[in-house]
Order: sequence, then C-alpha cells, then structure tokens
Amino acid sequence: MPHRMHLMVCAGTGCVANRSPEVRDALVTEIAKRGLENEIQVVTTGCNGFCGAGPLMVVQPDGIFYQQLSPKDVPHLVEEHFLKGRPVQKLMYVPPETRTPLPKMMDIPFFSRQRLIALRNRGLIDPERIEEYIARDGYAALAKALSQMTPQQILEEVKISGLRGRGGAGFPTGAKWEHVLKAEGEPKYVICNGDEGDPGAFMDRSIVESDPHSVIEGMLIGARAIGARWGVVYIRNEYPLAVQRLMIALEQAREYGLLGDNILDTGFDFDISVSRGAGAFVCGEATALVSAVEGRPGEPRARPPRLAQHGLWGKPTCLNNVETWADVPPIINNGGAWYAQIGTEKSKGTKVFSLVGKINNTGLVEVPMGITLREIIYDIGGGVPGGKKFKAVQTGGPSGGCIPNELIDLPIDFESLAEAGSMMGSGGMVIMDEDTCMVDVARYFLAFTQDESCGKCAPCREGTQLMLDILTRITDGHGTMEDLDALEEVAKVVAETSLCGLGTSAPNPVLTTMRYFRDEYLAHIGAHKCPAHVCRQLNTYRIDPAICVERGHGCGVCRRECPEKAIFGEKNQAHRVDATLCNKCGTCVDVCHFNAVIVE
Amino acid sequence: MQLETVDRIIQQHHADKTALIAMLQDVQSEFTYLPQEALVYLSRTIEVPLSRAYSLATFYRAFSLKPKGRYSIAVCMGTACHVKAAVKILEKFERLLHIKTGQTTPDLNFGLEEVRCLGCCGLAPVVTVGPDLYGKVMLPKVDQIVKQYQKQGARDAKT
Amino acid sequence: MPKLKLEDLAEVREKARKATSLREGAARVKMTVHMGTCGIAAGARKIVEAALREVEQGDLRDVMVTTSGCAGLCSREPMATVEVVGEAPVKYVDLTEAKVKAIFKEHILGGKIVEQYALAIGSERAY
Amino acid sequence: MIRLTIDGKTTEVERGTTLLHAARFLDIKIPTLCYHPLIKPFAACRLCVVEVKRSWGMELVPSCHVACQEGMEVSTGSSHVLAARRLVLELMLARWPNVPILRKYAAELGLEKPRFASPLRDEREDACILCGLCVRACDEVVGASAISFAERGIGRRVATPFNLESESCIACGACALVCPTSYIKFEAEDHRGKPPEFLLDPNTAIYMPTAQAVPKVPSIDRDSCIHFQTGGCQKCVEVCEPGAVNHKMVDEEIEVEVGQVLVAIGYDTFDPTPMAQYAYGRLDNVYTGLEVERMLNSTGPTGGRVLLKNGKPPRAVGIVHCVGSRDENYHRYCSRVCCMYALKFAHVVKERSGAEIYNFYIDMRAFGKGYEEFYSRVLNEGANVIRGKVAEVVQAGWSKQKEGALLLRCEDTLIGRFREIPVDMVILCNAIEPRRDAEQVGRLFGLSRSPDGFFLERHPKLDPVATMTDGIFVAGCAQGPKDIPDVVAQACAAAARMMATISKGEVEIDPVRAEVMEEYCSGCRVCSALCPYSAISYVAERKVSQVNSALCKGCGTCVAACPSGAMTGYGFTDRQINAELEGVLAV
Repeated sequence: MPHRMHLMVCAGTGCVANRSPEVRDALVTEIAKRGLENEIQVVTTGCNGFCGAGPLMVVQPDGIFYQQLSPKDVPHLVEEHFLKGRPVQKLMYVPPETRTPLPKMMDIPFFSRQRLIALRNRGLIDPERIEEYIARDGYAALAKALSQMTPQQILEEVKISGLRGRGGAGFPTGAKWEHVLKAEGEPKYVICNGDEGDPGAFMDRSIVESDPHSVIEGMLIGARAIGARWGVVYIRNEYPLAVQRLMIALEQAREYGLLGDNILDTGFDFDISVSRGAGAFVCGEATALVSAVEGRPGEPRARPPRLAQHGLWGKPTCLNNVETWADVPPIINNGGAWYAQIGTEKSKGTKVFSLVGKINNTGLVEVPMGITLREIIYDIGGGVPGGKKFKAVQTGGPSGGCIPNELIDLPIDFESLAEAGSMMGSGGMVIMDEDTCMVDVARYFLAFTQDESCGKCAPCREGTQLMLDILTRITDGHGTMEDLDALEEVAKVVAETSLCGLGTSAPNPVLTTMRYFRDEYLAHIGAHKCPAHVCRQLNTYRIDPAICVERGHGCGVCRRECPEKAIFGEKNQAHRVDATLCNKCGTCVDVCHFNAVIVE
Repeated sequence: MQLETVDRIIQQHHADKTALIAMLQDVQSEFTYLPQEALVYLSRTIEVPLSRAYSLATFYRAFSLKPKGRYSIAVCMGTACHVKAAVKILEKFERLLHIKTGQTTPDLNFGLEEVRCLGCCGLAPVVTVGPDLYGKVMLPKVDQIVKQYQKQGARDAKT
Repeated sequence: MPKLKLEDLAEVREKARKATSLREGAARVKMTVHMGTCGIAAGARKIVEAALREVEQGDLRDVMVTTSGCAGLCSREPMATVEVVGEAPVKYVDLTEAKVKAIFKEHILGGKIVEQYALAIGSERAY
Repeated sequence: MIRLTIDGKTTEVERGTTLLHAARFLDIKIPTLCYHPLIKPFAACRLCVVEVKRSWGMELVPSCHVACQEGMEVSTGSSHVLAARRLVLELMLARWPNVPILRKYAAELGLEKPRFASPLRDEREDACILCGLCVRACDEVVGASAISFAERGIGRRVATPFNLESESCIACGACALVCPTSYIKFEAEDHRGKPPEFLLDPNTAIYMPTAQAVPKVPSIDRDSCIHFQTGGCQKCVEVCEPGAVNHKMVDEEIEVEVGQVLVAIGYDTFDPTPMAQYAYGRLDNVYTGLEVERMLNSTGPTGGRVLLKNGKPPRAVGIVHCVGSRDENYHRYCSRVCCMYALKFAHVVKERSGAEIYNFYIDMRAFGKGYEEFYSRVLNEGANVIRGKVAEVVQAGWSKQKEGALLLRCEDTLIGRFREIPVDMVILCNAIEPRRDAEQVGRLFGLSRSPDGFFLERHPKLDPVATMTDGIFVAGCAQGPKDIPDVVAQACAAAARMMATISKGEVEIDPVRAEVMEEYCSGCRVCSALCPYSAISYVAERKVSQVNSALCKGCGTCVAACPSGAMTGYGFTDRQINAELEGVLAV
C-alpha cells in the first residue's frame, strides 16, 4: 500500500549540523503517535542545496517547502498540515523582497530558475536506498550502455554532448576518454576525484551525499567506454557523511550485481574502491591525487605523460570529477544531442555552483551554462543582504579570480571566465559586498595556497610565501609602490613557471584584484587606509557616545569582550576605546548590538 | 603502547602496502596521533620504508606526530567563513584556551586547529568539536562551547 | 539479494517507482481527499485508502492522491476533489468505497464526470 | 629522428631526447639544480625553463623534462626565459643568499643581490636548497629509501625518519655525492681514485683489480655494490654503452673436450715467515722479492719510488740471496733466478733511492748470455757484495735516531769475519717452490713429481717437455725453477710438440695395452686406482671398468691386480701365450 504523503527531510551535512536528525526523529515519533505511519513516509534525503535555510523539508506530492525547522515545530506541523491539510505558513520561505511566504518549492526563485542534471535526484530520493535511485531511472543508462551500445558508441555520445570536465580545467570529457581508450597498457583505471578542496565549494560533497549512485553509474559507463576493470573514488575524509553514504551505495550496488563480476549478466566486470584523503588540497591535482591513491605524499609530477597514458600504477587512467561522472548517465539516457542543446557554443550543459558569501540565498545551484552572473546573484541568489552594494564575485576558489561589478552581465562559461582572468574551477562562487576588502581577499587566498603548496617546485614554494609576505605588509599598512611592482612581477613568473595547476593558478586572485581593484591597493599603500575597513591594522575604532548611552545604555559587552581590556566605561555611561591599548582586533564591532562602534 | 591495535589495523587492511594512508588514518583516530613506535612497527610489518611513512605523516594535515587533545576544536577558515570573520572566532578560542592554533592544552583536553572548508558554507562561520558541528558561531557562543566541553571533560574524567 | 539481470532492472524500477511516484509532482489527475476533523470523523481515511488501493491496483502512475483540510461543507463529508489537468476540478461528496471505485473507473480513467456523485465543478484554491 | 630548432639552429635528435640534452648537444648552456643525468627528471627547480612556440603563443617549459617534438621551435635565451629564470633564482637567493651554486648561476644571469628577503632566510653556504637529488638518489637509484622529504610547502625539508639515524641507510654515500651544496656530507673516507693496494679492499664497488690486470676489465665488488644490497641502482648498466655490465654473472664451469693438455701451472713463492731469523712479518721494512717488485712498479702503490714505511727513502738496503733455496731445512735446489733479480734490485734501488746496497750471497750464479756482464756492471756501480749467509735480521738499537733501522748479522766468508751491517730495508730473495696444489694436479693428470715436488718430464735431456703420459706436456716453473727466457723457450717447444700431433691428424699407439673382459669384471675399481696413467675409467651404467687405449701404456699393473681376472693384456691372454708356447715347443 503506497503512502499518501512523503516527507523529504534533508540530511545533508549542512542540515545535519542544524539538527535535522532531531527533526526527523520528532516527525517519526509524532506520526506514530497519531497512527499515521501507514500513510506518511519520512524519507531522509541528501543535500537540497538551499543550505543556508536548514533544516529543510519538502512535503510531497504537494511540493510544500519548509525551512528552519526545529523539533518543537513538529507536533503543530503534523496536526495542521498532515492531518488537517493546512500548510503552516510560518515555516515557509519568505523572500526578502516581498515578505509573502512561498509555500511551494518550485515557486521559490532559488529552485525554479535551476535546471537539474547532475543534481537531478537531490531531495527526491533517500541516498541510502538504491531502489529509490533505480525508480528515478537509475542504472537505466548503464543497462542501455551495456546492452545496446558499443564502447565506441558511448564515447561518441559523450563527445556529441560536448561535456567538459567539471573539476576546473574544462578538458573535453569525450576526448579524455578517447585518449585512455587508445592508450596502450592494461589494466586501465577510472578515478573519481572527490577531493573537493576549494574553500567555498561543496557541490561534490552534496552530490555524493544526496545521490551517490549517480557517480557510481557514471563511473560504470565510463569504465565500459574505456575498457577499465577497476575504479577508485578519492574522497576527502573531512566529508564523513559523504564517505559513509558512498560506502553504503557501493555495498548496495554490489548486492544488486551492479558492481563486481558479470554486471547485469552482460559479462562486464567492474568494481570500485574508496580512497580517503588525508588532508592536502594539492591532491585535487590529478597527478598528485594518483600519487596519494598509491600511498605516497600527494606531490604532483610534471606532465606529459598524461594520466591517460601513465596514470594509476603507471597504467592508462581516466580521471574525472564527481560532478562530471554524475552528468554521464543522463547523457547516455537522453542522448548527447539533448545535453548539447543546453548551454553555450563551447560550454555545454549545466554547471553546479555553490553560492556563498554575502548573499541572501546561500546554497547550491545548477544552472545552464551561459547564464549571466546577474541572474545567478540577483534572481537565484536573491541579491546581497542588508542592502549592501555588490562589489565582486570570486569564482574558482584559490585558483580563480575576482570578477567585478562591471562584468556582472558576463555570460558564464569556461572561456568567458578565463578571459576575465578567473576560472570556472570547481564552481565556488563567493559573493563580496562593499564590506569586503579585495586586498584582504587576495591575501586570504594566497595564505591558502601558500599553506597548501606541496613545496616541490621552487617558484610555488618560495613565490607564494613571498607574495603572501608582500600582501601582509600591504594589509598591515607597510606596503610600498615597489612592493606592488614586485608583487606583480613575482605573480606572473610563478604563474608561468610553476609545476602544477596549484602554482600556476595561485597568483590569479592577486592578478585579478590588481587588475580590477588597483585603487584599493593604492589606498592601502598611499593613504594607509582600508576602504572596506577589513584590514584591521589600518582601522581606528571609537565608540559613538550618544548611541552607546541612548540605545545601549552602556551595556558593557564590548568592555567584557575586548581582549586587550582597552575599553573603559561604567554601566549606563558612554564607553571609550583607549587607542594606545587597542590591538585593532575589531571584536567590539562584532559584539556591539547597537552599532555604536565606529570604524574609521 | 598497544601494538596489538596496530596489528589489528594492519589485518583489517590485509597488510596491503598500498593502503598505507588508510592504515595511518586508522592509527591516528585510534591514538589521536601517530606514535613513533606504531609507525616503525607498521612500516616494518608491511615492508614499506619508514621514510615513506614518516613523509606521509608529516605531509598530510590529518596526521600528527604529537598527541592531540581529547576535544579537537576546528575552526573553519573557508572563504565563506573568512568573509564572516572566522579569524576572530579562532582568536577568541586562543584567548580562552591559552594556546595558539595547532597546539594542545597541557591537560590534553583541547586541541585547536584551523581547517579548510568543511563544505557547510551556508552555516558560516563553522566550528567543529570532534564530530559535533556548530554553525553560525558568534563570539559569545565560543564561551558556551568551551564551557560545555570543559564540563563534559570533567564528567568524563570522573567516570 | 540475487544479482540483477538486465530485465530484472526494469522490474525493480517499476516496483520502486510505485512507492516514490508521489514525489514527482507532475500528475495528470490529482485527487484531493478533504481531511479536516469532520472528514476524518465521516470516514475520509477509508476513502484515502480506497483511492490509494485503486492507484496501486491499476498501476496508475499519473494519478496523485493527496489530502487537504476541511473543504467547508462538513455535512457532505467525506468529500474529494478530482482535478484533471486542463479541466475544471470536480467535487464529489458523500463518498463511499464503492463510489471511489466508480469515480476512478469512469472519471479518472474514462474521462467522464460521474455526475450523480458530484457536488460542483470548480473549486477555490487551497492556499 | 626528430628535427627541431633550438635558438635558430636546426638539429636532429632521437625520439625521446629531452630539450636539455638536445641543447647541451648543441653546446647551449642551460642552468639546472634538480637535474642529474642518472636520476629521473624531477622538473622542480624550474631553472631550466625554455620557451617553446605553441599554437597559442610562447610557453615556458622545463627543458629537463619535456621531450623534443617534430618541428619544435625552442628559444633558450630569450629575454622572457632569462627574466623568468632570474626571478626564480632571486626567489631562491632570497632564502639561501650564500649557497655557491645559486650565486654562480645568479652571476651568470647578471643578478647581484636579491631584492627580497625570505622569512626563512638561511645564511649557511651549505644550506639545503630542496633540489631533492639526494632523496631521489636514495629512493630511485639506491633503493634504500633512507631519507625522504618531510613536511610540505615552505616547511619542506629533507630528513631521515624522526630525524634519527635511519635504519635502512646502507652508507653508500650516494646522497652526498649528488648534493650540489654539500648539505649532506659523507663522513667516511672517500677511496675513489686510490689504488686498491692501499685499502686491502676495492676502492669503489666497480674497480680495476690491478692497474695491469689481464684482461683489463673492471670487476664488481659484491660487498660494496649497491645493487647487491638493495637490488636497485644498476646505473653502471645504464651508462655502459656496449652493455658490458652484467650483475647476474657468476663463476661457471665449462667442460671442453681436448686431446692434449699443457700443464703450466706455475709456482708459488716461498713464504719466509718460518725463517724467524729474517724477521719477515715481524719487523717493518723487511720485504720479499715480489713485494719489492710491486713497489718498483710505476703503477704500484708508491708510483715506483722506493720508500720505507715511514715514507722516507732508505739510506741502506740489504738484499739476502737464497732465502729458502739451497737450504737443507727448506729447499735443497737452487731457485736459479734469485741472483739475477737480486742484482736487478741492487741496480734499480740504488738508481731510484741512492741507497747503499749490500748483497749477501752464497754463490753468485750469473750464467748465460749477458748476465755476467750485468753482474760486473752492478759491481761497478758500487753495490757491495758479501759472500756469506745472513745469520739474522734484528732491530738496530733503541735510540730515537735509530728507531726503525735494521741490523744484518752475517759472516763474511771471504775475509772470514763476522759482520753487522745497519740497513733501513731488507729484501729477501725467497725461493721458487712448487704450487701448493701441484700434488692434486699431478694426480689429476697422472704426472710424476721429482723429490723437490716439481713435475717430472719424460726425459731430462731428450724429452724435457713431454711427460710419461702421452698428450700431457709440461712447461715453465711447474717443471722446475727457471727464468723467463727459459720458460718461453720451453713453452714454445711444448706447443710445437702438440701442434705436430694435431697436424698429423692421427696418433699411433702401442699395441701393447690392457683390455677388460666385461663379462668377468665385477666393477670393483681396484684397477683404476692403481693405473699410473689414469687410463682406466669406470662406466657407471654397465658397472664395469674401461681402458682408454690411447692412454694405456701396457704396463700390466692392472692385469696383475685384477682380483677377478677380467683384466688382460691385449693380444697377451693366457690362451694366446699358451698357444704361442705350444707353437714354439712343437718345433
């Protein structure tokens, strides 16, 4: 007997962190209490993408979307909606502009403007039940590939689709597969790169958590096309939930005979093992990843030879990222031409972006290539919160660059982003508003790459350190014009001479910010001021006595929190900052509820 | 030092040389660090050069050659968290625990680290304590977190 | 679990799809059983069960059975609204399990409104 | 072959050649830090970057790693390349300002001082510049993996595990050898280039046994060769173009079937240690003739100079003849060559060191062509000859000045006085004696030996090269002490004898020989043990003895000894002899 209602409770990392398991347990208890367990099914799904608003739940079949649930909302919700059929408005999403709640998931622009291919099953299936994946045409592409297509035909279909690697560089997937197919050497391997290290990007985590079978199926099809027998999923150990779900999915696939010997009775053999990362960003680089899988330090090696010729254990290896593999089954199911009609001339299909930073709707979005930044930021992302001015968007993580407001109508594809000095990367999009200092952003990313550099090649090891030094000097207010020139010179040479992608792209954040926001650099150097008031050493803090007394009644939070005890004042009286003691940490600004602390 | 534990881990991985990193991960989570004795024993048993094990142990961030705190506090320094002033959260922890990032309190109760993106950017700034994750951490919440685990630590010590 | 063969895969899919088709959202026909306190008291739960049984037996993948609150006409409960895409919704009243069977046969599958059970054509929006 | 253009010069190289090699072939200099010809390219220092023309523009690539491609256009010295190299070098100099190799390359690129200072600035001249050669040499080449990189990024360093002495280190010193900055030092003495005589061991793992070794090929010392310790390395195989190095080679026994054998096993020299009065092995600077011969050799340990143990030339040298020869206690025979080589030493040592020479002889035997003349010449050169046997060699006194000096005590029979002669060095002209294994060899070939132990020729005058066994010849000191011209003459004679037999193509044998009647033979092998010519062998399959009729001389020993009467003389069976007797008696 089917259930009349399915409650799709999100159990992605973000929602779990927001206590979604408690909400789910409360729902199950409450439903059992009311004797509805035969009518209503509670399903835990993977990440929904709208992580900023968790815990989330979608009620099917109506498609009612609830957000920010807590266990104490549950009795009321069950009573009102599930029993009496009255959706509960106060738990719905309220767009900041209109202030009227939007009950249906598809009414929310965040969801309605998206086109889901890689994320096709998110929120719709329980990732720990293979049957639900199969119900959504899961493994149909595999069956088609195994029974009706030759490896060559699979390859052709992928080529026609125009799919390009979603990991960052955008190498055509079909061409990559063909290299491996033609390469000499046995056995061949397929690898799934799940070492998503870019700060601010989490689509791979989301895909593995919410739909692990899509990745497995993609790898199976790829393996069939190139003639591989073994596959490896390399996944960050920082994603425990993803690792766990992947393990479950692999086990279920094996039980169903979708992995192992003689898959679907077609004589095709393939199996996948999991290799957990041990914490090194550079392992996202293909050759370093292979090195890590082989049990060595994740150091990249010079190419050529490419992995297609000399990969895992020296054998031809096809390495694609999680999102790319997840894109494969729909392409085989619907045909390459179907996929190729989405997107732009050179960049086909859809791309998942993680929208974070100073934006209203934080989360994962999958959109067709060629969509403009403006559409993503304003229509889907809901714009910058707090009425602040949009300044720039950082794409591509530490390898990418900052794209300024002037280029907001830039249609997004691999080429246009590269032209703007940035890159697609794995799809991180960090939105920055007027309160973001671009020099600080550059310094932040450089600190990241400097810390993550493996240290093998001299330019990356020494160059990132030196650039970081210079940027730190500038943000501390000790920079000179010579520093600026040296920074640019070093950045260019590091980009040109480094051994791997980490080094060659490490200067991108510096170069793009220098290109688009040179005035901010000049302000730091010439006027010793940080226009966004982020670089603390350049700020001075004072407390507006009027606001402090009138609104805050001298509450004293700043005095208590000040680490240097540099704030003085009695209760109900105006507080003041002693500039000689102040270490400019800015804690007072953050803790003051009344915006009485003025940064200058 | 329980070399039997290391033995058990080796057997779980069928003494497969290529699973060295996975074994180190298990040793690390068993002991909260990689004891020298364990590394020497491991490399000898599965016949990989000790120098390889040592270089892995120092290359990867997940490994430590020194004991870590019972409660490992990790402050996310991803982009989203950075933009939302995670560094102040970190500094507050440093002040409260009287240690620097990367160190462990003398009573081995707390370790403080910064981590790269945990992939929960929607909840920035994010802090994890062991397996527990805290999102949208504001400065006053830092006090609460530390107090909570100090209490828990005292309770655990009694039992 | 026996290993799947090519033809088994389709079977598993069909079986699993029945259990999850509810989530697809897109249905040709939507039957809303009104389940306010009055409806439940009048036996709406039996109606829902009957409707779901019909769906299951007939393997109707394009029919969605859902529930809502009180339709306001408590005296005529149990009630249900049947909406065929592109057509005006029809409200049926005083339902029994036998009537549900007939409605499925004639209206939902046959496309002909069962006028003797119908209250009215057209409906207010639920929210 | 691949054609490409480097700096405007077109060249042809083999497929797989790196740009660096191609450029070096054209005498174009490219600086490298992490490159070593015997280690796989690492492409990490990025100093060897060159510019390659691509469809999208000029690209910088590391020349040590990128292989030449058809039609490639490469520029190794454009301003773009030089600027990149200079900056990379500047970055490194900012951290290691005093490392000589960095300074040298910097000077070549016109870089005076780095503009930057790294926070990890290391002023040492022998700082580690992280080129990784040592790590790779230890891992890839040696296969010991005793050192590795530790940490990462800017904190990267070369280390042994836990910074302790590495257990897997085999102390081969390869890491120190490849280190461009001497950050790694090898504390043991480097023996390369020193003669093996000094070391009592090979100087390197692959070495020439002696400077005049025959055949003159190096051999591998298994104890020092890295390959035999770790299974790795084999770099000698890589660099040996003719492919002559083979680590798998072992001693092997080869069986050759021959018709004749020349036994020329040479001799041993008499070990004078038992003659305690001469103090050989007990006092310094007492040598045997062969040892002095080695010292006089220009490729020897002293380069041909005559030196004492303390490195100074001797002031006086005593040469003692007849050590072990003409001596009732050791060998009664005269070794024949000692007098002449003693005179040669007298001549050469005097010439090279100017030392006073004393020869102690019993009888001066300078017979033959030119020898007596040489004796006169040595006398004219001022060598002292004293007729008399040396009684003993002792340490001369205990005073500081005389430390190390020796005293020779003897009776000068010509003047009838006892003399003590102070010298710095004593040369013992020790006897020639049969080889230690002469007895076994003799038994193997059925050769007789004279009472002194040398092989016995068939006839001392009429057949001095043949032996009692047909087809076995002797020559050289195996037959008796003799000098080189005599050895050569005898060897030639033996060779000629053998050639004569070969050229004839067939061998006449005596009809008188033994024969086995197999039906009676019990296989007891009494005969084969007794046969003086080794003519009887045992056929294991049939369990009978068999006579080699070419070797058998028909002596009849076996016939007499055979317990079962199976052995008979061919043509001389009892029946035949009886028949013969009957025939004679019938007349």
